[in-house]
Amino acid sequence: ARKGGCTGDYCGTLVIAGAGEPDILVPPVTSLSPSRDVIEQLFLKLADLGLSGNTIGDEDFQPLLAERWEWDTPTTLVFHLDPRARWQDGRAVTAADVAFTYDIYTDSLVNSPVRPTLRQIAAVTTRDSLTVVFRFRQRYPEMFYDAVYHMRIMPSHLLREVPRSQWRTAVFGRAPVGDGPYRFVAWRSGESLELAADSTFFLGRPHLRRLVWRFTPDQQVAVTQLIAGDADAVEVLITPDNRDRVRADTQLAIYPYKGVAYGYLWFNFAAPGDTTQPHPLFGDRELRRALVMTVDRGGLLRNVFGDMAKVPPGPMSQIFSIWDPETRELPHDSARAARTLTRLGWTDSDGDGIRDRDGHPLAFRLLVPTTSAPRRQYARLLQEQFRAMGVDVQLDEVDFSVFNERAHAGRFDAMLNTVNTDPTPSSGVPQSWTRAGFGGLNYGRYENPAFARLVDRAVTSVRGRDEAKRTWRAAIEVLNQDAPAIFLFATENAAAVHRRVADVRIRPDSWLALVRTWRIPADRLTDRDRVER
Amino acid sequence: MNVWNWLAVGGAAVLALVVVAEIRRRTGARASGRRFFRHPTAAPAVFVLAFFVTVALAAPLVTPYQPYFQIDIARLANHPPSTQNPLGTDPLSRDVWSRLVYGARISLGIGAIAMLVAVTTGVVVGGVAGYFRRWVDATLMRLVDVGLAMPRMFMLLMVVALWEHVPLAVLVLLIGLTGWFGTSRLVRAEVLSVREREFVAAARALGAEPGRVIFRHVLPNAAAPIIVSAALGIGNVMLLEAGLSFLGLGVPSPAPSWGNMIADGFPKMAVAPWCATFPGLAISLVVMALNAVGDALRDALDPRKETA
Amino acid sequence: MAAWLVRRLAASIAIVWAVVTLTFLIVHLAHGSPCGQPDGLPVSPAICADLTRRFGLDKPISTQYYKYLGALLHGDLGWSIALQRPVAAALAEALPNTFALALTALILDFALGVALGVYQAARERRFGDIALGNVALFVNSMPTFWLVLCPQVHAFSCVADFAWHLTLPALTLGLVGAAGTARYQRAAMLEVVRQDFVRTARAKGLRERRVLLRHALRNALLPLITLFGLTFPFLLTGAVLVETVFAWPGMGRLAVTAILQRDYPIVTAAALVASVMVVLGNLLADALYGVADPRIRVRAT
Amino acid sequence: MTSSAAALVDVQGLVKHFPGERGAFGLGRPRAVVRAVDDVSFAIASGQTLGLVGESGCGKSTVGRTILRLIEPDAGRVAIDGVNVLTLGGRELRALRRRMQIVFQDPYGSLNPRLTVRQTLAEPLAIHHLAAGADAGRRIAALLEEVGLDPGFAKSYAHELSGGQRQRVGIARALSVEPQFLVLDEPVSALDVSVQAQVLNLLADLQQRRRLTYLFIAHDLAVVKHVADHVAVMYLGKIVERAPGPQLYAAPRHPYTTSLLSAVPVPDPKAQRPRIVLTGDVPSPAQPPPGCPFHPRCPHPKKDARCRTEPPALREVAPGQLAACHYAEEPL
Amino acid sequence: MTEPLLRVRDLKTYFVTEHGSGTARAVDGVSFDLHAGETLGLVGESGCGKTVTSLSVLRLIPEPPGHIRPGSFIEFAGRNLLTLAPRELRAIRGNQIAMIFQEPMTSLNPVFTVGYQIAEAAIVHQRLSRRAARTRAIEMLKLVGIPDPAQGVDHYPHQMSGGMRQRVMIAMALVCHPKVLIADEPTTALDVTIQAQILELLERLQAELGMAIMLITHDLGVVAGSADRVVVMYAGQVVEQAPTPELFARPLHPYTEGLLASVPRLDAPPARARGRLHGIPGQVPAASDWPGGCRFHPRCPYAWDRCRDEEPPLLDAGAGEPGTHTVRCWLLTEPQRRTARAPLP
Ligand SMILES: Nc1ncnc2c1ncn2[C@@H]1O[C@H](COP(=O)(O)OP(=O)(O)OP(=O)(O)O)[C@@H](O)[C@H]1O
Ligand SMILES: Nc1ncnc2c1ncn2[C@@H]1O[C@H](COP(=O)(O)OP(=O)(O)OP(=O)(O)O)[C@@H](O)[C@H]1O
Ligand SMILES: [Mg+2]
Ligand SMILES: [Mg+2]
Repeated sequence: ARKGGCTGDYCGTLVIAGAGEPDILVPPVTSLSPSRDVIEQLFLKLADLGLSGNTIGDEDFQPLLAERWEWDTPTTLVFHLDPRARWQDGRAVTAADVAFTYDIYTDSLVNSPVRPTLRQIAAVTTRDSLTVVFRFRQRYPEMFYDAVYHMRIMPSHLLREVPRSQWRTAVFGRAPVGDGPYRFVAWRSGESLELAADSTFFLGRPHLRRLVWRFTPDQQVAVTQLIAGDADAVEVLITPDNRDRVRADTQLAIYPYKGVAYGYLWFNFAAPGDTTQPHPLFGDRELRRALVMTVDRGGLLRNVFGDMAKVPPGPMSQIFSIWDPETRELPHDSARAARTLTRLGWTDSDGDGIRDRDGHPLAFRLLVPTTSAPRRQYARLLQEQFRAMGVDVQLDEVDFSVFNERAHAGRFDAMLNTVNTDPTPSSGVPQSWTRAGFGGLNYGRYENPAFARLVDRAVTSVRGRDEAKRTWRAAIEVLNQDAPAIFLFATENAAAVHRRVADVRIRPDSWLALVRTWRIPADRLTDRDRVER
Repeated sequence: MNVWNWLAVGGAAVLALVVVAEIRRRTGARASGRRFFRHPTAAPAVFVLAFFVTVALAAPLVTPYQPYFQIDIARLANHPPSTQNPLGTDPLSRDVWSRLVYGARISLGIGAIAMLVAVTTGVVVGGVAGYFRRWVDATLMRLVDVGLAMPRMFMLLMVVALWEHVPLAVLVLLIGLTGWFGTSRLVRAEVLSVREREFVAAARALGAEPGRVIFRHVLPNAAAPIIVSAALGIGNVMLLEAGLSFLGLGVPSPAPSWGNMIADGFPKMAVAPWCATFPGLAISLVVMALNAVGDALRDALDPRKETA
Repeated sequence: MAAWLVRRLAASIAIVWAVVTLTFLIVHLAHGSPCGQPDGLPVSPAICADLTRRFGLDKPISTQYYKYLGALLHGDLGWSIALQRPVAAALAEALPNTFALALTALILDFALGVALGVYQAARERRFGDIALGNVALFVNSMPTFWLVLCPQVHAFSCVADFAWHLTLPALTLGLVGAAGTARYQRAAMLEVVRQDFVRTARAKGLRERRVLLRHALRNALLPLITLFGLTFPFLLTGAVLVETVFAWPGMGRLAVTAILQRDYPIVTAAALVASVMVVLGNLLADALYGVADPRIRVRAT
Repeated sequence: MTSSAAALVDVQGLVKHFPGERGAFGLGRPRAVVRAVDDVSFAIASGQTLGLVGESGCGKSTVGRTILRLIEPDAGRVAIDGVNVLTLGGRELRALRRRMQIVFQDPYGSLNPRLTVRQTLAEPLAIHHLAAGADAGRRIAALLEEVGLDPGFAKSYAHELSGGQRQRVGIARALSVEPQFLVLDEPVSALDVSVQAQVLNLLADLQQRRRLTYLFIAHDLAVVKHVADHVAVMYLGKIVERAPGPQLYAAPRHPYTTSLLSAVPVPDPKAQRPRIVLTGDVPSPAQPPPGCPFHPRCPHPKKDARCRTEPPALREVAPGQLAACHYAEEPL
Repeated sequence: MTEPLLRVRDLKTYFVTEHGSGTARAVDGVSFDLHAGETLGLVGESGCGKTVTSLSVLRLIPEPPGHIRPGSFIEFAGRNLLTLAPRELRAIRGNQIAMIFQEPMTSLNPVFTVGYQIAEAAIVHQRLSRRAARTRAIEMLKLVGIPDPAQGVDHYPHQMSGGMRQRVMIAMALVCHPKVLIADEPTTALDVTIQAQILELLERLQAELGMAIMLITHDLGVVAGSADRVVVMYAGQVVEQAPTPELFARPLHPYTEGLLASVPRLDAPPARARGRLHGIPGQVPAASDWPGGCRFHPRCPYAWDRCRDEEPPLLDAGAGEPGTHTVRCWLLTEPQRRTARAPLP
């Protein structure tokens, strides 16, 4: 790098290191978080969540594409688009784009992952080129959230011709044209992806001139690159080891924020690969409960995460407002677990250390993605804890894509899953733990009508936050007694960012949501910042 | 680690020393034996191998824990070496020394068995091709060409990754079956040259049948490069297994192999370097020893080296 | 000469064809569904059927095979499921990276290896020889990815540019290679140095340097050509571990990722590239032999 | 001495052509056919020695080996005591091998380095079920004694022996099956003169004691003169002259024989012999010259166009003496 | 007598074998002179130290394992070669003293043209240009009788036959017109007819160029035909040394005698032709353990106690000038013992 180059307030370059690479930069068809991070800078929502994280009502939401909105009726929401908004090819963003976007998101051929969350919206129509009207089927607490949070507006003039079944392979997805603060520059597979600030962005020119994602094999390497100075930011440190390494480096600052992820061992209620049959082991509620009680979740958590996570009292991340440590769960009680197993007929009759019944050993395979170090560690710890209980667990450690494919196809006995949640449980929990998620995200095919009823009530008909919380807690306690999973951890996040970056603000649900306001003061620029392209 | 374990380790070291001395004494009478130990690192190399084989065989005596036993996951994870855990504990609070010793069984076992498979196949194919020549030779060697045209690692990865749940035995077999191409070339060349030597003609002139000619005259004299390549091959297999494990496709957890120990310890390198360092050193040491033994064998089995 | 070349090429093509067929079989015998998406999202049955049709997976394997070969003959390597782009494009991106890495490593490997080997041979059994020999043995005995740990631990502070990122993996590959090459070269040198013509050269009153570097080395390089022919393709496709550890976006990593992700078109294409490289390496070695060894050169013409 | 009834060994029209090998990887162009042995005939009476001489590469060893069927000939007939060796099946051939044996030139290459002398000698006994156990031990000791080696050598490996000792072991191995006929393929060429003398003496003694028949292959005419009753001279795969020893040495008829004899250095500084120095090298048997194969180097003053075009037949030019030269009647 | 060109005195070249079997005293006190223009034959059986002697002269002994013992002395044109600086030694090698070897097949470098290899010495010693060197190489090839030298100069060794290669070796050795040519068994690997060609060539070249030749061979016939004087070696020592006619007429050392009697002779009278040869019993001992006393005594038909106990010096046989015929044998002091045994006919 030579001296000179870029100087001033709009020069910074932020290199973000992290494991994982986007699949495709088309908002409706991707749910990978690396994709979402990039997409966030390219495509705008109508409005976005505020720093409070409140999803109920519309008071805490910030305008983005829509400069303002009003309620015509309790179920009719009218957005007025910002006339300054432009696609990066120069076209104006119009109401038609919004209607088109809704159409795409709800198309069954496109099959967007967020389609279920839009089911309460009856229609989206345009009133004029800058006015859009959302009509809801019913009134409920998070209706505004549903209207704005899930959809990123797409350029209809560029995408209308793409057949709906081919959105997942659209060429656009590797060279997108957006309307956000950054525009796409380059994507080198397996290596890096680069965005450049759109200096004419209508909500204000971003201070950081370039955003570069550097893809690393895992989080460990990402932190190493950060410490080596090859990168400026890492989204999450995950383990105390990483945190301590970062802490030791005076160039780096740590920004803690609430985690959106929780992880659990998921029992498959159906036979692997055959959803019509119950699972030979996990169809048995008593057995599942015994397995849950076998595991010392606190010990495991301390081993893997130290103090950087908590044991969740159910399927929830720390960002949820319903997080309640008082929720009733099955205890860690290996003696009781052993008694239960014995009572169920599972005893070690042949002395090989593994319990068996009718000549079948008590054994199952655990599906783990190789890409996640914490989950691999959990898998090994669990393996040993189960072995001590006389349960033989073999690990299927597979690549992430294979993990997902098998999970979706139900080809597993048990799997170690992690979920990145929305800011609210309202759509995520039903999709993962009720019949609504069958064939969808409910890979384990758990269902319990009592639980489903409670959840439905919590989502649609409660009044006020307290009642919501109470209802949710009741629902989760029902779930916990059924032991469909072993809830292992809910993360606590800490991002690490180079100290020359100022004004770092992180919104827990999406850490780079506010990156356009981050800046590197002119006097702290390094060669990397100054370099001309 | 208790007193008895320490004593057992010492015993193993002494035994290894005795083995070296004994081998030296027994082979000292022969010129090849003297040539072998003339190699500067031959004796230490034999010692290293003997030591690892001994502790591996006597694993329960020299180790305080079972290899998969998690001592205390909350408090004893990632502990640096101490008298209790001479090589420290790993992230799962397992004793690295115990795993290393039990891992020796697996790693050395894989190396030896896979090599045996490879060498056997290679000798048979190469011997057949070299002895029968003509179309048999041509066909087999084309096959070998194809085998050599595919990087071994790549081939293994493909099979192991695409067919799920590959049991250890099959993995070993696969490693062996992808490793004989070079050997068969070597054997063939050697057989072709040995069968032209006059003592082979003499044996045939005496009325020896083909079997006797091959097994008594041709193969024993073609053995030197085969033995050498086998010694080197064991090391290669161990490195290969380590590589596979590193990519998550080697010996499955919780069984310890040096390869998967490194792979598991690798991400913890910054905070718990002992987890990957010791198995890494063990591999390096053993492979180095095998290489040294291979080199020394090369000298020992090559009578031309006598005048050197 | 022309006839020889034609025969060689025919044999080479046959080998490549065999490798591709083998890979195709292995891959298709283990074939899963293409409907799994990298993000694991449910794929609607309509799309799944569409994909199946597009990849021809509903046809019998023989039909698929002929189709694949046919496409291959037209230079069409297929479409990567995981990368969502033409396989050729992915290869075109990875190959230059790999070439850069392999070439750097190769130069390092042979320059250093040959120099060390010659030096060791010249000082046979003296301190320099034995010390270097043991160092080489040690480096050669390390798992490559293990060697990598050192730079990983001691974070290097540096500018993030291509040249620098090339340095570490190339250094690793080159060093490990050089350690092996040096041992090889030393043995070859010692073999040659004992030969009569070296004595002849000395008897002529040549300087030792000229004897070693001109008379002996020229001959000792011949066996190294074989090694070169073997190393060249290995560096291109076999540097799987190093590329993975250093996250170097080359062929090796592409292949491994594809294997792990069950991205069959890339896997088959990578096998194709690998075998082509091996065959090319052999051809190259033979050609070099011809250049370097007059005994072969004259026979071939 | 063409195929006489008394002959133990009778070779008729022996031909062996080696196909040219292909080059690297079996893909190169096949090289020209080597006519290693091209219509060779001779017979050896029981108890006699035929010396076969010629320059390197002229096909002497190939003759010896095809007779024993260590190499399969392309054409011809080889009879041992009337039995055609070339038509025998595997089992019969192995049985016949008790009657004919071979001793090789290279004392280093002809013994299996992995076997002790005892094992080497025990093998033929085992193959032909001649002796086992203590009996074999006694026979081995006797054999060693017979070839002039201390029975203590039985424990030694080949590399522990000197060249002469190895050659003796090779001879003992050949003798172990009590053959009638020995092919001696340059048995002394690799030995020092003093040792050579010992081995030659040994061979002579054995021949007398056991009434052996020898085909003695050599390139040293002096040695052959010393051991052979009859001598055949080969040039490029063909016999160019054949005669009883004394006759051949006294009056060679073929110019090649004459030049060969004159080229042999004699350890006597006073000997004033006319030395004929041939020009040029031995041509390759892969591209033999047309006509008389010797014509390019022939020093005969009458050499003419006929020599270049018409191959001379091997014919009787004096009683008992055959030569293949158009001008054999006018020797140099 | 004139001053010798090359004077070797008490040359001892030992090899230290690495595995404890001791020191091989390959050459153990060899002395001889080589005069300008003469041909000196050096004969002896395999392993008696002929090659090591010749290599020692040019200090081409591989070190380790070999070394020339202090006290040895090799004088060439008034200078001791053994104490010369490497640089000065190189100026002599290939320039003043040249050497050809036994194996023409392996003594030429396969990867260079013969022309280059011939010219190289001239390039190094006489600083010839490439062109001039090539012209010189062609001249040399013509000199040694290679047909079509202008073409042959660009050939590689493998394109030539054994005889041609040996000619190339000779051309290479003679390119700088050395004063001494050491020929170590130059014809052993060749057929007799080719051997005759090469010997003839050497004779002719010696007549033309006038160099001294040290002809090493195990073939007494070759020596008889080519050498002016003969040195017979046994077990690392000179055992007899005499002008050629004298040696063959009056061999005094029992070893020389035995050698002569071992050779089957083409000129033997027919009566003797198929009789027994009189070989020397036993075999040459290993260089690492020569017998004490006279080294030949275990194989000697005349040996008595003194031979076992006392090593004989080189004794003058008293023919012509002193030093003309010397023999290392006690028989010279007690000639009656020879007739008493009369082992040879
Ligand atoms: N196995 C073989 N394949 C091809 N050619 C061969 C083979 N064996 C011998 N030849 C060729 O046949 C010819 C005669 O060889 P042979 O060994 O019989 O000669 P020779 O007279 O015994 O020579 P020498 O004195 O060198 O032993 C030579 O040109 C040789 O190259
Ligand atoms: N490099 C060496 N290392 C050890 N010993 C050697 C070496 N070179 C020669 N010798 C020993 O020196 C002795 C003399 O060898 P030399 O080569 O001079 O014999 P030679 O008379 O030339 O025999 P030949 O006729 O076989 O060439 C031999 O006994 C040999 O063992
Ligand atoms: Mg022969
Ligand atoms: Mg010699």
